[in-house]
Amino acid sequence: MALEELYRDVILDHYRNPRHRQPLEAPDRRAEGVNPLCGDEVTVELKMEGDRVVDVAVHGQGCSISQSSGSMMSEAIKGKTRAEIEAIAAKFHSMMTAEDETAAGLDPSRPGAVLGDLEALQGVRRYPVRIKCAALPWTTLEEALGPAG
Amino acid sequence: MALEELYRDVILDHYRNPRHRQPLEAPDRRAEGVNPLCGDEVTVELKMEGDRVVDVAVHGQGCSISQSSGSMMSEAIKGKTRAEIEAIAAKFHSMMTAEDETAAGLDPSRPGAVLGDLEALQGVRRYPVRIKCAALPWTTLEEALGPAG
Amino acid sequence: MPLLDTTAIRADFPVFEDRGLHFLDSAASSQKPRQVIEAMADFAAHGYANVNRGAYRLSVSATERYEAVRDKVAAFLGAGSSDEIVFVRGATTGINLLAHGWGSLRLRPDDRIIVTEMEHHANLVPWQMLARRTGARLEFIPLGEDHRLDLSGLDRLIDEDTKIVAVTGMSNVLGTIPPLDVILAAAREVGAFSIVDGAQLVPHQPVDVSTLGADALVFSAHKMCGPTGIGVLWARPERLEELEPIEYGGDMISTVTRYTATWAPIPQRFEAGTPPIIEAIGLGAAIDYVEKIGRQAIADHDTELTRYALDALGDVPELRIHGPVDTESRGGVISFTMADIHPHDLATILDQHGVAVRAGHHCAKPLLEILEVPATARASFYLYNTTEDIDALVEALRDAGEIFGVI
Amino acid sequence: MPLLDTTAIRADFPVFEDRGLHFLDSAASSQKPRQVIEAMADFAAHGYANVNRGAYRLSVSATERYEAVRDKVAAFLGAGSSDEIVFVRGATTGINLLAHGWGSLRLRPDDRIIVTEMEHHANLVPWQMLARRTGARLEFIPLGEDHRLDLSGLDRLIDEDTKIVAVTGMSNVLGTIPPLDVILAAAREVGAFSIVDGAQLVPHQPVDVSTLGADALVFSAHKMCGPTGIGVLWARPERLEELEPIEYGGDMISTVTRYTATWAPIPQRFEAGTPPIIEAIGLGAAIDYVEKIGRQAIADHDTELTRYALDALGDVPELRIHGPVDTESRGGVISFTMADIHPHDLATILDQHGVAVRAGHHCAKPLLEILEVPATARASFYLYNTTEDIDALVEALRDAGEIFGVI
Ligand SMILES: Cc1ncc(COP(=O)(O)O)c(C=O)c1O
Ligand SMILES: Cc1ncc(COP(=O)(O)O)c(C=O)c1O
Repeated sequence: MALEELYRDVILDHYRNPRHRQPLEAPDRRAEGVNPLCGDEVTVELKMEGDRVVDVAVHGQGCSISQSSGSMMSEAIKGKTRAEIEAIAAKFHSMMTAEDETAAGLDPSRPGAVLGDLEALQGVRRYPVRIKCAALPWTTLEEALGPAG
Repeated sequence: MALEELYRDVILDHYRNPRHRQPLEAPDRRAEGVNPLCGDEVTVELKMEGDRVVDVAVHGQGCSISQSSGSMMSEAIKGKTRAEIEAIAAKFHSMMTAEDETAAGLDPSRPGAVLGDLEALQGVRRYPVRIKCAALPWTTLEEALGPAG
Repeated sequence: MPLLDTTAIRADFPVFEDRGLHFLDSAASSQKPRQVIEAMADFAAHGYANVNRGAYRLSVSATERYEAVRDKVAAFLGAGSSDEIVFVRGATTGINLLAHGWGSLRLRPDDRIIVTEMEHHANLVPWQMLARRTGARLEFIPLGEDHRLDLSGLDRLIDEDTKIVAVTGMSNVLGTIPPLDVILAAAREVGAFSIVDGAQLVPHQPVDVSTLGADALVFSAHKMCGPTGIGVLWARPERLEELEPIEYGGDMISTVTRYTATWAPIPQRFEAGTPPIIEAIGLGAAIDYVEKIGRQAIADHDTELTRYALDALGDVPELRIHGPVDTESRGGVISFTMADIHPHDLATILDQHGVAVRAGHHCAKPLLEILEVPATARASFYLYNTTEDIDALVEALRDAGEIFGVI
Repeated sequence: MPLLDTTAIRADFPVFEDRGLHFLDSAASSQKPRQVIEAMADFAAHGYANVNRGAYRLSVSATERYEAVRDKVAAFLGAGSSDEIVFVRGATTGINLLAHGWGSLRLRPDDRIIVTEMEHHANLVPWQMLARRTGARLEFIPLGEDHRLDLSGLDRLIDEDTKIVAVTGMSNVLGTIPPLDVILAAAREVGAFSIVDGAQLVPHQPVDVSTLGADALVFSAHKMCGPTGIGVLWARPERLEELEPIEYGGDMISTVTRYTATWAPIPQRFEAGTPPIIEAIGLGAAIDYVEKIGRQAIADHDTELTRYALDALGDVPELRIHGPVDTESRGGVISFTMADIHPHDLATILDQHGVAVRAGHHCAKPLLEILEVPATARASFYLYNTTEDIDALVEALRDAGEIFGVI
C-alpha cells in the first residue's frame, strides 16, 4: 500500500492552502474544466501580456489531486511565456505516463529540480483512474490559452 | 416422427376444400381473429335465429391446421344452439390439452363418434406451438358469439 | 448478528474468491451468483434461439422459457397477470417509456408533475424534459431536516392539476424509504399516474404491487443479482392501455402496410425488436436466487448491517453521515463524508484496503446541492455483506483520517 | 466446397453437440460460441462492477474493459474514433433513436423520407411514425422483377426535399444486397441523412464505414455470435452532434439542477442509465471470434452455401424461391414456398427432420404483399453451416411434399 507515495505532504498542503485561488478582476482568458466521470471542476483565469502569463487564478472544487495539481500549476506557470508553459506541460504529462522517474525526465537524486512541487504528483501515476484528476487543470489551461497564434 | 398423425388426410381435405367459406350476405355476428405470432387469420360470420346458429361462414388464411380447424368447426356448429356449441367447444379444448384420447373424452374404438372430423386434429396436441393454430377459429367464434345474454 | 448465512451465500458469488474484497457498492450494481451466471451460459449454449414466430422446437422452447420469466416476474411482484409485465432495458428505460409514451400525449400546460428532492437523475431528468415539452410544471416534495421527506405540504403539491407523481422507493444516496403509502394515496385521490422508481427498493424488500397502491413500478435486474441489459416495467392494465409505444419495429406490430401500422397486444406492443432473451433467463434465475433466500430475510439482513454500520461509523472521528442515523424506514445505503477529505480521495484510500465504495454525486445532483456537499462516499449492503466488511471499512476510514491528518 | 473449417467451428458452438440439429435460422439470431459465453460468464463472475464514476479497482477495470469494446467496435467498423460508437439495445433501438432524436426535430411537412420496399419493420415503422409526426412523406425505392431494387427512378425519389434515406444493407427475406454505393451517393448529393440498417449485413460481410458513404449504420450483436441486449449505432461525428438524446437519466448528463440538465459529451449522452455491460464484453468476444475467422471468409462461405442451396432447391419439385436465384449481390438468406403447403406446416415438418427454419412474414409485411404471399419459409446460413445442413433441408422438403401429396 503505497498510499503515502500518493498523498505526499506537499499535495495536502496545496489542497488545503491553494495558491492563486483569488479570481482575477479582469482576466484576458478563462476556461472551465469538468471531469464528467467524477464531477471535479477547475476554472483557470489568465492575465496576459503578449505571450506571457503575468497573472493567474485557479479555483474549483474536487479531490486533493485535481485541486493541488491546479494550485501547483498556477505557481509553475505564472510569469512564463506560452512556449515555456508548453514545455512544462509536456514534462508534466510525461511524468504522469512514464514508467518511472528517470523515464519521466526527472532527476531522482534531486527531487523537485525539474518540475518543483509538481513532482510530488508523480505517485498518481500508479493510480490510473486518478491521472485524469491531476491532468484536469492542465487541459483546462490549454483551453484557456487557446491555439497559438 | 409422427407427422402422419398430425397431417391426416381429413385435415388436408378440409384445408384444400374448406366448407362454408363463402361470406354470408348479412351476418348477424362477425369477428376476426389473428394469431399475432404466426399471422394466421380467421373470420367467423354467423346468422342467428334466437340462440341458434342457422348459417355460418369461416374464411381466412393460414396454415393447414388453423384453416382446417375453421372448416371443421363450421360443420360442427351449423344449426346448433349456443349451449350445444359451448359443449362442443369444451370437448374440443379438452381434446387439445388432454394427455390422450380417453382423457379427452373420445372413444378410441369409434373414431369420430364424439367430435366428428374434428377428432382428426387431436394429433396437434403433440405440437404445442400449433395448438394455437387449431384454437384460433374457436376463440374467434367465441368473440363472434359474444357473452350469453 | 446478521440473519443470513453469509458463508454459504458468499460461496455462491465467484467474485468473493478474492478474499480481500469488501464489496460495498451494491447500490450501483450487485455482484452475480453462479446460479445466474450458469443459467445464462447454459441457456446460451444449449437452449438459445430467437423468440416468437419460431416454428421449430428450439425457438418454441426459448419462447416458452422467456415467457415463463414474465410469469415469474408477475408472481414476484404480485401482479394480477403476466400481461402487466413489460421487459425493458432497465429502470431508466422504463421511466423514459412512461414519460414519452404517456406523459407527452396527456400533459397540458400547467399540469403538475411531482417528484421528490431525493430522486436519481433517472427519475428526474425525464420529467424535466417532459415538463419542457408540454409546459407542465415540475414540483418537489421537499426533504426534511431528518433526511426524510417533509410531507407537510403534500396537500398543496398533489392536487387536481397533478397528473404524474413519480417517487423513489428508496433513495440511492440517503437510504431513506419514503412513506409510499401516504404519497400514493394522495396521488390516487386526484387520479394522478403514480410511479415508483423501485431500482433500489425491489432488490431489497418485499414489494407487492397488489397492495402497493402505485400505477407503475420499475426496476433493473442488475441491482438484484441479475444481468445487465434488462429491467422491468410493471403497470396496471388500465395504464398500459393508455400508454403509447415509443419504439417501433418487429414483434410490436399487429399489421403493417406501406404507410401504416397497428400495434400488437400488450405487453408485446412495448417490446420492439429482439428482446434481451438471455438476460431474461438471467433475471429469472436471479428471482429464484433472491426468493430462495427470502426478501424479508434480505431486508432484515440489510437492517442489521445498517445498524452495525451506523454504530461503528458513529465512532469514527470527523465522519459525517448524510441520511437517517437510525434504521427506521431506511435501507442499507449510507452516504458519508470525512472532514475535508474529498470522497474520491476517501474511495482511493478505501480501495487500497480492499473496500469498494462509490464516491461522487450518485446521479442525484439536486439532492447533493441540498446536502451542501459536492460529493459523498457511499457504502451499500446486500445479502453477501458481513460485519467484517464494515469493520474493514471503519479501519480504512481511520487510515484515511491519519493520512490526511484529520484524526 | 465451403471454405471454412466447419468441423472446428461447430466444435466451438455447444448447441451442435446435438448432432441432429440443422440450424438454418441465423438471420433471426445466430448461435453463440463458447468463446462468447465464457467471456461473459467469466466477466460476470470475476470482473463485474458498474462502470463510470467508480473509484475502486474493480469498477475501474470494468469501465476500461467496457470502453475497450467501444474501441474494438470502432476498429471493426473502420470508424474514425471510438466516440462515433454508441451502444444501444439493438438495431431496432438504434434506428428509433435516429428517428426520434434527429428526425423529429428536423423534418418539416413535405420533406421526404426514402426507404426501400424490402425493409424490415424496424427500418420502416419508425419512419412511418416520423412521417406522421412531422408531415413528411415516406416513399419507397421499388423492388424490380429480379427481386433486386429498381433504381431507375432514384433521381426523382432522392431530391432536394429528401432529408432521410434509410436502406437495408441486406434483405432479411430475399437475401438481396442493394447497391448501397449508388443509393448512398445519391443521398450524399442532396445532403440527406443516410442510414444503413446493417442488421443482416454487418455479421456477414466486411463493412468499413470509412468507405461505405453512409452517415449512420446500426447492427445487433445477437445476429453475430454475440449476446442479446446490445447493438451498435455508428454515426459520423457531425451527425451525432445534430442528434438529440431521447433517453434521460444517469451517466448521460453533465450537470443537473432541479429544473434543467445539460448533456454529457458524445457518445455517453446517448447512453442513459446502466449500460449493457456484460453484453458489451460478449460483443467484444463476438467480434474477436468473427475476426479470427475473417469476415471475407464468412462472406465467401455464405456464398458457397447459397450457391449449393440454390442448386439443390432448384431440383425440388413445386418449390419456389422468393429472391435472386444466383449468388450475385446476395447473402445467405433464402425464402421459399412449396405448392400450397403453408410455410408453418413446412416448418413443422422440417423441424421433425431437425431442420430449423423460420416461417412467417419475417417482419417485412409490405414486402410479402409485393411477393403476393402471406408468408414464406426461410433458410439462412452462417459460419457454422455445412452442405449437410442443406441436404437435410432438401430431404425434409421432399418429405413435406409427399405428406401433402404435392410431389
Ligand atoms: C434487416 C433487419 N433489420 C433490423 C432487424 C432488427 O434487429 P433487432 O431485432 O436485433 O433490433 C433485423 C432482425 O430481425 C433485420 O433482419
Ligand atoms: C434510485 C435509482 N433509480 C434509477 C436508477 C437507474 O437504474 P438503471 O441505471 O439500471 O437504469 C438507479 C440506479 O442507478 C437508482 O439507484
